[in-house]
Amino acid sequence: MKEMKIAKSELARFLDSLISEYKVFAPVKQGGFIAFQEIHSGSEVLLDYVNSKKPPKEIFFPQSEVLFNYRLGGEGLGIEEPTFEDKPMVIFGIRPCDARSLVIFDNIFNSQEYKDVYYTAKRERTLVMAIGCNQPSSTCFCTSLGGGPFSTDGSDLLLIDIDQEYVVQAVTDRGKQLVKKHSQFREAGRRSLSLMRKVTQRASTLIKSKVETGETKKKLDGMFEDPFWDWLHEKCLGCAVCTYLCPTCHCFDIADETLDQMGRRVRIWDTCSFPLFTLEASGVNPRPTGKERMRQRVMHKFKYFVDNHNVAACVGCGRCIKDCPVNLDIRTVLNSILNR
Amino acid sequence: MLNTSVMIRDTAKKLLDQKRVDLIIGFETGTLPLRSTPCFVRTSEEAEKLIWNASCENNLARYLWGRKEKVGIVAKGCDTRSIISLIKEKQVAREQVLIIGIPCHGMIDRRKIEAKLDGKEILEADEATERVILKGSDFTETINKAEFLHNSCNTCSYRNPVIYDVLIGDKVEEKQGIDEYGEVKEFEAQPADRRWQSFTNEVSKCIRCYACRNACPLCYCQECFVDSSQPQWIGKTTNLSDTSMFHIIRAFHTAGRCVDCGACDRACPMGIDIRKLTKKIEKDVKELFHYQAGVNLEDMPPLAAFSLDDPQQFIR
Amino acid sequence: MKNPYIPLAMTAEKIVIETDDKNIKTFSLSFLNKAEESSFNYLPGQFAQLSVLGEGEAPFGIASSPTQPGALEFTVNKVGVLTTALHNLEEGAIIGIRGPLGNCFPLELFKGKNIVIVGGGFAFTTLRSLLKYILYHENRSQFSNVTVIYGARRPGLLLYKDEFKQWEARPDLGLYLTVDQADEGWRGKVGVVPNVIKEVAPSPENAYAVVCGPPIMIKFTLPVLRQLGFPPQRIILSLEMKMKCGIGKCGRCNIGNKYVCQAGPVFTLAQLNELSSEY
Amino acid sequence: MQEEKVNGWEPKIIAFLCNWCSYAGADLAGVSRLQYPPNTRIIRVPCSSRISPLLILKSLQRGADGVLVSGCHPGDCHYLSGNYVARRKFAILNNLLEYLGIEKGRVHFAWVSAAEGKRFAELITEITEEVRALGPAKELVKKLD
Repeated sequence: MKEMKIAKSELARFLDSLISEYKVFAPVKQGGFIAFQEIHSGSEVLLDYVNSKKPPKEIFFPQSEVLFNYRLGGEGLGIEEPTFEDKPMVIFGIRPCDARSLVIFDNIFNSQEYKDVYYTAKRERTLVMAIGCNQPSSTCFCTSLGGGPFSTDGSDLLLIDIDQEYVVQAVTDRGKQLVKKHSQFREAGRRSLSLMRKVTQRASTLIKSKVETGETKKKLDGMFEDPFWDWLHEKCLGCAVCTYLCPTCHCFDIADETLDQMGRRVRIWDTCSFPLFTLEASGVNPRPTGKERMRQRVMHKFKYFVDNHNVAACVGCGRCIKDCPVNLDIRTVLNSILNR
Repeated sequence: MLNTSVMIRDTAKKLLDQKRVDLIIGFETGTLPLRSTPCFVRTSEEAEKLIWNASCENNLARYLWGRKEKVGIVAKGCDTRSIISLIKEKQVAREQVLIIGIPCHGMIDRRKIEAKLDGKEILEADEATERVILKGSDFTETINKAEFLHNSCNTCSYRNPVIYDVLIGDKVEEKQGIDEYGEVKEFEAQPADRRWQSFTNEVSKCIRCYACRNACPLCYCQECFVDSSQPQWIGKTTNLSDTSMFHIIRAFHTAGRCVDCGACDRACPMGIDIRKLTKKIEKDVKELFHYQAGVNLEDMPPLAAFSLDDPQQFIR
Repeated sequence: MKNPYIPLAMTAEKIVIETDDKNIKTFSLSFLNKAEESSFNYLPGQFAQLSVLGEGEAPFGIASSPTQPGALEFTVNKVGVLTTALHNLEEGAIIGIRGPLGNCFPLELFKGKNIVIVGGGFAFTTLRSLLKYILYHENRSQFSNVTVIYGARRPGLLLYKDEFKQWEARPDLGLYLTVDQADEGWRGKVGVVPNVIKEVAPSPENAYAVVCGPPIMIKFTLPVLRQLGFPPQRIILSLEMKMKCGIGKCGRCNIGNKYVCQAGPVFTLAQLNELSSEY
Repeated sequence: MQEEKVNGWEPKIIAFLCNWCSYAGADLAGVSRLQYPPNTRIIRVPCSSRISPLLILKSLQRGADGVLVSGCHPGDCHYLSGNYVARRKFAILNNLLEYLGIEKGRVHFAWVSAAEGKRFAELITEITEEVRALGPAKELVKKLD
């Protein structure tokens, strides 16, 4: 398919036509932050933004999600099997790093043996329309982890902002079909394409933050017992900011909530930062201190996940760097690992 | 600033070399503009990295409990007040800490600056005594520090360390005539349903990351009520009732102990106005029991004491 | 697409108190919907997630053997929220189950081999499953000599007392029961499990050792087995970790890059030696 | 609210009573055959100082329309100073709840002695009517949405 384009002036109309058919999520301003929310009109979308506070993972993997409802006191378990919506969804305006994180998520939730139907039911019916990053932030280090400001991993369509219009790259068949179907897309002329090349080249040079990660996994292979971990966690507060705001962190807890006879089993984001995460009922905790918990976080992202899925569980979005209350910067951690 | 940094380093080196402390907890340069980061220094060589500036915002008293070694701690006025609370509550022994007190001009609130810049990113910040020069990819702007301090710094009347073993530099003049509880009074004046609405609006942002709790120097409970499973006091989801209960109880647990250092507020990634609660409690403790936390080592903590004529109009 | 988070309903047909402190009970469960029984094909060493709705869910090793169809058995020690909820149930109660989960003991490798089963305290549950499986008349000939060394702090804390009485009578089983502290009627050995292993000194020749027990017992048992000549590849352990999903997604039960709920709970010592020591 | 009243809504009130005074006061009300509305569920506790704010909030969360905490009069505490310590705690909590906008009249505190059976009955009557006037609790009530 040829490169296509859409004029910015037509975008709202395009989104409006999408809304009639899809549930559309897009960046909007909410409570002082950028958030991915369902929109009901194309004009709600915010286009001038760096990235959302919380990663869009919550569209597929919400912080609290009902696994099933139940009623106590009746016949059997009283479980009401969940049903899944089938209205197709679009995420518009997701950043390429976050689109990539979905591919990483698939390794866990869409694995061969056990498909996580709650995740896959949403993921499979969602079309991902990313917008490339003309103005990456100083904390963006996507290029160090195999991504980039215009990476197409995980996207069905990638939009590149060339001022008055977006050049549209259709990455998947699904993306191509959508482009064909909507009249707002036109073939991109030579001028648009040359502008696009300028933009992408410029933005790639804007990613100044780089971490060598090629050797990280190899280093970590031999570092489990390294005294490095004895001090690394010292300033860590043990809160969940880095993991909850991480687009690739996927750990969860499961709990029952009952009011009177009605109840539900929910899954809730959980984090390796909390002692409770691995505390057994007997009182034994295999990760009793900040040291083991910090080691788990780093190892999981940059070694175990690579062992198991051949990709690091980090896309370099920089959220954990921006919001850590004590400025424990993962880039510093990665650099220190390489210097061991 | 530079001068203060040098004095902190010299003091730290001396203390470590003379083996008067095993560890110095202070700040080093962070990885982002306007961002210093806590650091732990055990040798005089490492002491070289210690710094001081207007982004040393973390309350380092948070790192004191549970330690065995003798600790030197770099402490602002509010930090020393937290240390007093910890000493009173027997979480730290006075002899175990060597307080390197720093008179403080207030810490810069990055979020206020970011709001002013309306999304433009700061790439570099040059801090002078009263101003900061901010540089971005396409702008340079000079701001007055005093206009961008944390709210807790704006209402602070303990800018000088309350207790210390070493004082770095000269004491600063305490602010006069500040309306310490202005925000609380403003909130009190609203109708009840508006107050509830605005409280729940705030806590609905909560992602239960517990950064507020974990940043607080006084949240040292072995088992926090949110983590208890028998009984399970509150649910684990972001259900509004549960998050409300979490914030009410956490704030209540700071009664008579909170020194309004603002650590909880700064730690919150979602910008929840946590001080709205803690400041109210602090005000009530002062008005009802004439107590201020962390201003001396002698007064009994108010909830561990009573007076026969404590107010009881609310009791039938 | 099957939803792996939905438990099936089982009825607690029988609940037996195992120990004199009443802290351990064995639950015999049967599927409420008999048609579901055939979907639950398990082997010794596997576990399942049991639910008491409203209280939660937790993993338990299956204590029964697939050679006795009908009831699934779980032996539960009362320690936390869910186990307390289970203990509070009466016969006839409905319990949710998800499973079978995890791997099983390497039964194929065991064929034709001598099997040494070492258990301590309340961790005899999946060992019982294994033992019953081996002793089953159609299976017994596939395995060579079987030795069982099982200990508890005192006689009242031994599990499956009636069954052990029957097994004691079997000529094709070397059974050694031991307690740390004997009482009047005690006829077995006295002493901790590692010492009894030394005394019994099972031959490592053509043999596998299967060990389940409290961490302290494991710690002292492994060197004894190694000394006797059991290579790490022939020492089998079953691990316990906190689990939630049981299907390798919730992220908490890993040891290094292996999830105990999927790659385990059964590991050889050789495998564990290659993993980090975080368990 | 109106609708629920039509449907026969009755307020549910949880009363935490100290074992030594207030519970005995309630007992006396009963023994004396004093009539008071049956909307209150009594939970006996050793002392008013046993009442953690968690218990009060948890009651509201789980659907109590009102909560009463009652202990011995000042000076009468079985443990000498339990109620004095509790009084400070309750003062802070009471102010905080009101500050956050939880309706006045949901959470009540009282001193009731063992001899005040009549007062207990009157107190419960008053509180029941106050809570009834407020209607079903709204704030803090946990719903599975």
